Amino acid sequence: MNNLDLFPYQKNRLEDTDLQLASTLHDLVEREVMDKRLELKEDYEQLLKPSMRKIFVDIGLQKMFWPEKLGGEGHNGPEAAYTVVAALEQVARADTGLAFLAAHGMALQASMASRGETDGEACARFAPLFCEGEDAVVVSLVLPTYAEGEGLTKWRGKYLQVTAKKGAEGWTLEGQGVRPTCSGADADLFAVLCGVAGEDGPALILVPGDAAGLKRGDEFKKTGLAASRNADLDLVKVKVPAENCILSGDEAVRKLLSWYYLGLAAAGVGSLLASYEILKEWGDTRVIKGRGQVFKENPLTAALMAQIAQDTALDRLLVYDLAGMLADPGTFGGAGSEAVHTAATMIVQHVYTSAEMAIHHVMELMASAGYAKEWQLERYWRDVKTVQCYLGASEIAKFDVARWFYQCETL
Amino acid sequence: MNNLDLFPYQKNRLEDTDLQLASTLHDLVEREVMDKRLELKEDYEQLLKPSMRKIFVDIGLQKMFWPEKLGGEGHNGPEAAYTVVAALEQVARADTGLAFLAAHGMALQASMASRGETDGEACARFAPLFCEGEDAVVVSLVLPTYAEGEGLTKWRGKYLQVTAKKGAEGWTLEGQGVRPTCSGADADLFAVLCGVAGEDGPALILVPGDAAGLKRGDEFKKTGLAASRNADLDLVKVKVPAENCILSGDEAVRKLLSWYYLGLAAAGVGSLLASYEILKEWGDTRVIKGRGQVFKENPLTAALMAQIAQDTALDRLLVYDLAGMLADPGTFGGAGSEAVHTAATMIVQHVYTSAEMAIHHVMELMASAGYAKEWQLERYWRDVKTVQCYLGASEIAKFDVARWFYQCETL
Amino acid sequence: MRTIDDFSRPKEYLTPLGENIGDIFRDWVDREVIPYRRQFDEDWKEHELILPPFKRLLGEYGIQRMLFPEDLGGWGLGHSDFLSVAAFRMFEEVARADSGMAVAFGVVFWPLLFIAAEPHVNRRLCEEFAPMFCETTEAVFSALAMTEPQGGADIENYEFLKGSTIQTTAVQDGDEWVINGHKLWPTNTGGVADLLAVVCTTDPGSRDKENIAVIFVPTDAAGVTQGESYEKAGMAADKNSDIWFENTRVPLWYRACGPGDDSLYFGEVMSLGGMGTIAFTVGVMMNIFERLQDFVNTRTYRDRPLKENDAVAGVLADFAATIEACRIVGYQCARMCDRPDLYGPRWSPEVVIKTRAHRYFVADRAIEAIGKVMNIMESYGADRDWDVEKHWRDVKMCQLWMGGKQLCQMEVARWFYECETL
Amino acid sequence: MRTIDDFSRPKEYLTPLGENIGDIFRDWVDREVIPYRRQFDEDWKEHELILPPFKRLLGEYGIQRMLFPEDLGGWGLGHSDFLSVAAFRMFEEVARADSGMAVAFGVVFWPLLFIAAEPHVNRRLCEEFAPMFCETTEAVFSALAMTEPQGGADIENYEFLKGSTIQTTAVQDGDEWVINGHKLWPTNTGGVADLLAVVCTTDPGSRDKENIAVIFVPTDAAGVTQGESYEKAGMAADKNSDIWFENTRVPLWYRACGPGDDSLYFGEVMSLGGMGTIAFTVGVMMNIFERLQDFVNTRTYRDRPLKENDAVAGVLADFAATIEACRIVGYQCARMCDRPDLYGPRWSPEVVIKTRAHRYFVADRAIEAIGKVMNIMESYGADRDWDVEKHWRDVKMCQLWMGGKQLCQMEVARWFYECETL
Repeated sequence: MNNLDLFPYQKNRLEDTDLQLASTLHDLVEREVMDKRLELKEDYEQLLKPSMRKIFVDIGLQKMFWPEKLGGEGHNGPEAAYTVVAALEQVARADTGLAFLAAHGMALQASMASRGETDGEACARFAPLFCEGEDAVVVSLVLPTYAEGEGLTKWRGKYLQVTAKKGAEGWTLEGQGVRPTCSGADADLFAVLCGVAGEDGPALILVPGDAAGLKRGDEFKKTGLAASRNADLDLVKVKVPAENCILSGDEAVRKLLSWYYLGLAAAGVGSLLASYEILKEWGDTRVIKGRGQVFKENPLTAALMAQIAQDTALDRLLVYDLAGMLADPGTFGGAGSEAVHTAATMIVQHVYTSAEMAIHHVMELMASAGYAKEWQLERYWRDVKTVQCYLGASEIAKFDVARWFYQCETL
Repeated sequence: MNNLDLFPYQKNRLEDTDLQLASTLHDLVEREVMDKRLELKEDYEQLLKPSMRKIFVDIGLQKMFWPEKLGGEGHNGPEAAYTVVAALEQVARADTGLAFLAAHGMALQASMASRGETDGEACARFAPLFCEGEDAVVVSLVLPTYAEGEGLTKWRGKYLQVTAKKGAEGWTLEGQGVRPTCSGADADLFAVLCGVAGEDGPALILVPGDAAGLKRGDEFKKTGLAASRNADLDLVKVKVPAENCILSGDEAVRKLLSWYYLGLAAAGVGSLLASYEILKEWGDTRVIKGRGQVFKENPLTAALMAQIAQDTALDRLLVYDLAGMLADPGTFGGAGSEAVHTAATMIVQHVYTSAEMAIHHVMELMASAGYAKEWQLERYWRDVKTVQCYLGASEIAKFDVARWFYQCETL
Repeated sequence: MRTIDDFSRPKEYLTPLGENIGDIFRDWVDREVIPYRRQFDEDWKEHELILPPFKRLLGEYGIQRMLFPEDLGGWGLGHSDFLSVAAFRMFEEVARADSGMAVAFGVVFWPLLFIAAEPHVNRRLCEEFAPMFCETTEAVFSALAMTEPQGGADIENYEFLKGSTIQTTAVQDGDEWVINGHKLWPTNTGGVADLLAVVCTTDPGSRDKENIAVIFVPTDAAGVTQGESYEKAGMAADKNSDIWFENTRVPLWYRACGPGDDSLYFGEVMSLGGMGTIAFTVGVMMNIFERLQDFVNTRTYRDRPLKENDAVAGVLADFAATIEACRIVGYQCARMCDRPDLYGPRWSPEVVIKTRAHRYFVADRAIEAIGKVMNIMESYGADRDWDVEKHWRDVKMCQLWMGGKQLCQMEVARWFYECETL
Repeated sequence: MRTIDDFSRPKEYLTPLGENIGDIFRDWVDREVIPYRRQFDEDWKEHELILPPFKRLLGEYGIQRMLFPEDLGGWGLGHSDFLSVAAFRMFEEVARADSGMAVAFGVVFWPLLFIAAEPHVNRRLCEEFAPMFCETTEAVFSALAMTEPQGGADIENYEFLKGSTIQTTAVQDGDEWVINGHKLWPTNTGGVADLLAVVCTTDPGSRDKENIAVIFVPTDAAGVTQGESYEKAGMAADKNSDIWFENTRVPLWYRACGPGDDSLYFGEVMSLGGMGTIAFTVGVMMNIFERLQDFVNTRTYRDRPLKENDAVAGVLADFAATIEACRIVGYQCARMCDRPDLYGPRWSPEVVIKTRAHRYFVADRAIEAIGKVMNIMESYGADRDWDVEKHWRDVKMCQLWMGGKQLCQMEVARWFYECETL
C-alpha cells in the first residue's frame, strides 16, 4: 500500500472517478514534478508552468465544473467537493503553489458553474476561456485586507481594495496598490471583490488580465509559492461589461470563500503528506551514528515523528469533513451558509496553523537537511507559511468564528 | 436552535433514534444534574449515584448492546458507534465523570456483545447483570501502566498489573497495588487485562467486585472525576471461572480500546460543549466595566472565545469521524484493526490535549469565576485533566502512532 | 542527586541576609508545611492545619515584622535595596510547599508597602500599626481590598481607568473618613486579616488619580462585615470573601500616602505583586521537579527507569529548561524592583508593565510545562499523594489573580507599542 | 516612540567598552547592512554584497583582532571578564540586520577561543596567527570543522560520545600532524575562511577524550579542498560547504590545547556558541519588533491603526513579552560564561548544558512568536520588503545549527535528572 493510505480519510464517500483522478494525479506529479525538481529547482518556465498545463488542461481541473454543453466536464454537483480535495491533495504533494493556484480556479468554477446555476451569461461567456484554450488559465482573487489610506469601503472590518461603479455600458473599477492573492504578474483573470458605489454588499467582478487600465507592478520576492508570481496592481478606470459581475451579496461571497478554503485546506494536507514522505525516508535511512540506532527507532524522535503524522492525519480527516459538509447542503446548509463558511474558516485556519508547526518539527528532526534545498522539505515549509499569510491574519479570522458561536455584533 | 447545534457534526450519519436518545439525555441531565449541582456540589450519594442509575438503567445505556433475547436492546451493530458518541456527549455535558464511567461499560459491551459475537458463554453469563438489575453497574478496567517492581509481564512496553494462571477449575489472578482506571472503591465488575503465564498476548478477564481475594484499598483523593471513587486493589489468589476470560490477543484488546477511546473522546467533547455554554453565558452577561463593553464584544476576549469554540467544533467532528470508522468496518478495517486503533488513539489523545488547553483558556477569560466552584467551570477543568492522565502518557501513546506510520519496531 | 538549588539565578543579586532567611524558610516548609499540605484542600474553611505553621513563621519567627523600621520593632527591610530579591527567595520557598500559603504570606506585606517602603515611609502609620505586627507571637495578616462586584480586574487596570470605576467611597467628615462599599476576593479576608488597606475613591467616577485613596481599616472597625470564604478549585490557604463597609469611620491620617501618591505607589503594589507571582510559580515548579525526580527514578518502562526513555526525557528536559528560564526572568524582575537607580522607580509604568510581561510569560510557560509533567505521570499525576495535581490547580490561580492574562496583554501592548485606545 | 533599547537587560552586567562597541555595530548595520540585506538571499554564492560590509567591520574597524593580546596587535578581550556579555550585544546588533552575518561573524572568533581565551592562552599559536588577523584591513574569517557525513550533530554530542564517532584522523608523523577526513557544513567554508580549526581523532573509535584533537589548518595548506557552497532556505551570509583533508600536514604545535584540554575547552566553544545563538535570536526579534511597529502603526483595521485592535494588540504584547524574557535569559547566560568565579568554568558540563537549555527554550519561543507576527501582517508578512519573512527563515536555522533541539533535550535531561543511558 501507498504510504498515503496509512492516513485514514472518508474513502467511503468518494466516487471511483475521484479515486482514479487522485491516482492519475499521484503518478503524473511524481513523473512531471517530483522527479525533475532536484534539477529544475523551482523554475517557473521549465518546471512549474508546464506542470500547470498538464494538471489544469490535460487532466482537466480547469474544465471540471463547466457544463458539458459549454465544453466542460459538468462535474459540478455538491459532491464535487470530494473531487476537489482528492485532486488538490495530490497536486500539493508535488508543489503547494500549483495546488494553491488550482484552488483559485476551482473556487471560481464552483461559484459560476455549480449545478443548476449554469444558465447565466457569465457562465456562457467565460466557460470557453477554460474549456477551449490549450493553456492553463491562472485565476487570481482580490480580497479585502488592511488599509493604508482612508476612504475605502469596509467589509467585515477589512477594506475592499477596489471600488466599482455601474454605468450604462458596464462597470468601471478603480484601485491603487491592490494586492491580489496570487499571480499578479501573470494571471489571466482577476476575480475582484469590489465595493460598489451606493451599495452595502460587495460584488465579485471579473477582470481579464489584458483589460485596459489594469497595470501590473513588478513581481516581488516572497517567502514561497514560486508558482505564484505575485505583483501589486493598479486599476485605473478599468471597464468591464455588466455580466462580469458574477456574484454579489454576503451569501455568494461566503460560497466562493468556502470552496476556496476547501481547496486551500486540501493543499495544506497535501503539503503535509509530502513532508511526511520526506521525513519517513529520513527516519528509515538515517542512522544516529553514535548509537547505531535507526533514526525512527529513537523514542524521542519517534514521538515527534508521530506527532507530525497525527497532525497530518487529523487535518486530513477534517478537510474531508468539510468536503462532506459542502457535499450535503440539505444537512449543513450549503457553501454560502454562515454555518458552512464558519466551518470552512475554522478548518482552513486550523490546517495551516498545525501544518506550520508540524513542518517546523520535521525541519527540527532533519536539522541541516531540513533547510538545505537539496532535500526539498524547505519548500513546503516556505510555501505553507506563505499560504497561511495570504489566508489573512488568524486573529481576525477568529472574529468570523466568534460571530457565529457567540453572536458578536461589533467585532 | 440549541447552542450545541452551532457545532457541526455528521448528523446525516445518525439514526433518528440516536438523535432522540441525545435529546432525551440532554433534558434529563439538565433536570437531574445541572439544575441540582449548585446545591449538591459533587455529592456522590445524593447527586452522582442517582443520576448514574437514571442514565445507565432508566435510559438504558448499560443494556444497549446486549442481545434482546438476553434482556438487552440488541443495538450492537457497528453503527452503534454513533449512538455511543451522541449519548456520551450529552452525559459529559452534565458530568465528565458519569460519561467516563459509561464509556467503560459501553466498551465492555462492544467487546462482549457486538452483533454476531453474542453466542459465547460469557455473554449469556454477564448480560443479566446489566439487563436485569435495577442498579447502575459500574465497570472498571485494569490496563497496563508503569512498573515499580520487577518481573511483571510487558505489553507494548508497559506492564500488565495482574498475572493470570489457567487451571482445571478456571483462572487464578495475582496482583499487588493494582491501579484501576476508575471506581476501585465500588466497581461491580473489573475487566482486568492480565499477563497469562506461558502466553505472549494478554487476556481480558472479568473479576466481579465481590470476588474472594479481591481487596480494595481506601478511596484516594484525586484531581477530579468525583463519580469515580478510585482505590488501588490487591488481588490475592482471585479465582474466576474459565469463561470469565472474554478476550485475548492483541486484536481483541485493540477492539476494546478503540471503543473505550471513542467513549472517552465523546466525553471530552461533551465537557468542552459544557464549558462553552458556561463561557457563553459569561460572555453575554459580563460587562467590562471601565468601557461598558459586553465581554464577548471585546476583540481580544472574543478571539480567544473563538479559539475555544473552534477547538470544540473540530474535536467534535473528529470524534464523529472516529465513530464513522468504527461504523464501517468494510472500509476502515474494524475496531480491532491497527488502522482504527491508531486513529482512535490519535483522536482521543488530541481531544484531551486540546480540551485541556481550551478549558485553561475559558478559565483565563473568567478569571476568579473560573476557579470559584460556584461557576461550575472548574469541575470540567479538573475532570478533563484527570481523564487525560488516566488515558496514559501521551508521549508513550505516540509510540503506537509511530509504529503505524513509520513501522518502528523497537519503541 | 541534583537539587532545586542547581537551577540558575543571578548570583550577583543575592545577599547574605536574604539567603539566610531563605534557608530558614526552606527548613520551616520541610518541617511544618510539607508533611501536612495534602490535607489543606479540605481545611479551606477552618484553617485548623494552615494557621499553626503561619503562627510559627509570622509570629514566632517574627517574619511579619520584616518591613517595619528597626526602632519600631521591625527588621527594616522596608528601606533595604534588596527587599524584592529577598522576597523572591522567600516566596519561592513557601510556594514550594503551597502557593496558597505563599499568596497569603505575601499579602501580609502588600498593604504595608504603602507605609513602610522607602522612599515613601509614612512614619505615623508605621508607629500606629507596628505594634500590631511586632508585639505579638501570633500570626497577624493584612489584606488589600481592591476588586469590586462586576469590576473584576478593573482596579488593577488603573493605568487605563484611572480609578474611574471604583465604587467604594471615602467621604471626609470632620477628621475622619467615612467608607462605604463592597469588595470581593481580597486574599486573607473571610476573617483572617486584622488590617485592611481599602482602595476607595473620594470622588466617584472621577478619572483624576488624585481621587484614588488607599485607606487603612482595622477589621474590627465598626461597619466592616466579612462574608463566608469562597470555595475554590484549590489554594485553600488563600482565604477570600466578600467584604462590606457601611459607614466605617477611620481617622483622616489613615490614608496611606495622600492624594496622587496613593495611586502613584499603587504601581509599586502591582510590580511587587507581579514579581511575587513569578516567585510563586517558580517555587511550585521546583517542588514539582523534586516530586518528578522521585517518580521517574522509581517507575520503570521497558525495565529501565522512566527517565531513561528518550521521549520521556524530552519532557523532563523541557520542564528543567522552563524552570531555568522562568527563574532567571523572575530574579531579574525582582532586581528591577530593587534598583530604581538602574531601572527606574518600581511604581513607574515601565517597571509595572515589565513585571506584568514577565509574569504572564512565566505563567503561560509554567502551566504548559506542568500539564505535560502531570500527564507523563499518568494516573499518579492526578493523585493528591504525588502533590503535582495540587500544584497544577494552584498555579492556575496564581496566573489569574491580580487581573488575568488579557489585562496584562493590554497593558504590555499599551506601553511597548504606545496604543492609545485599548 | 519606543525603541529596541526599551527592552530589559541586566544593567549590572554591562561595561562601557562593550556598550561602545555595541553602538559602533548599531551604526554600522544601519549604514552598511540594512540598506542592502534584501538582496543577500540571491548573493548566497558570490557574496558580492555581503563581503564589503564585513571588510569594513572586521578589517577596517579591526574587530577581527578582538581576542588577541594587545602586544600582538589585538584588543585583549580574550583575557577580559566581560567578553561574553560584550559579544552578546555585538551579536544582537549584527543579527538585527542579518543573522546569517551574525553567525559568520561569530564563527570568526570561535576557533580562536581555543588559543586566545584565558585561562588557556596558547601564546605560540597566538603569535602564529595574530598577524593574519591583526596586520590587514581585509576581512579574515575562520571556521570550525566539526560535523561529518552521517554524523550530524554527533560531535557536538561529545559528552555522550566522547569523540568516538570522529572519522577525521590526525596521525603524528615526525613533528607534523597528517590529517585525513571529510567535514560538512562548517560556517565560513565554501572558500571564505583562511584558517580552520579541525576536530580530529588521534585514535579512531576511542572513547578517551585525550584522543580528541583540535588542530589548526590554514585553508591554503596542501590537501585541503573545499566544495561548492550549499544552497539553503536562507542565511545566505553563512556559507557552508564540504571540506576534505587529504594528507594535510601541519606542525604538531598547531594542536590547540593538547590532549584532554582540546576536548575540555571544546565545552567553551559549545557554551559560547549557545549563548551566541540566543543573541542572534534576540537580535532578530528586536528588528522584527521595529518592522512590526511600522506595520501596525501605518495599517488600519476598522479605521484605526492595526495596533489599536485588542486582538492584534494581544499578539503584539506576546511578542514584546517574549523578547523581554528571551533577552534577560540571554544576558544571564552570557554572564554565566563570563564569571567562572560565580558560576563555574564555562566549559564545565553544568554551564554547557545550561546554555543549551537556555538556547533551545529561547529558540522555541522565538519561532512561535515570529510565526504569529508574520501571520498578523497577512501577505505582507511573506514579503521580502518587510524583512520579517527573511528573519523567519533565518532564525529557524539558528535553532538548528550546532545540533538541533533533540540533542539539547537529551543533554539537559542527562544533567538535570542524571540519566545514564540516554
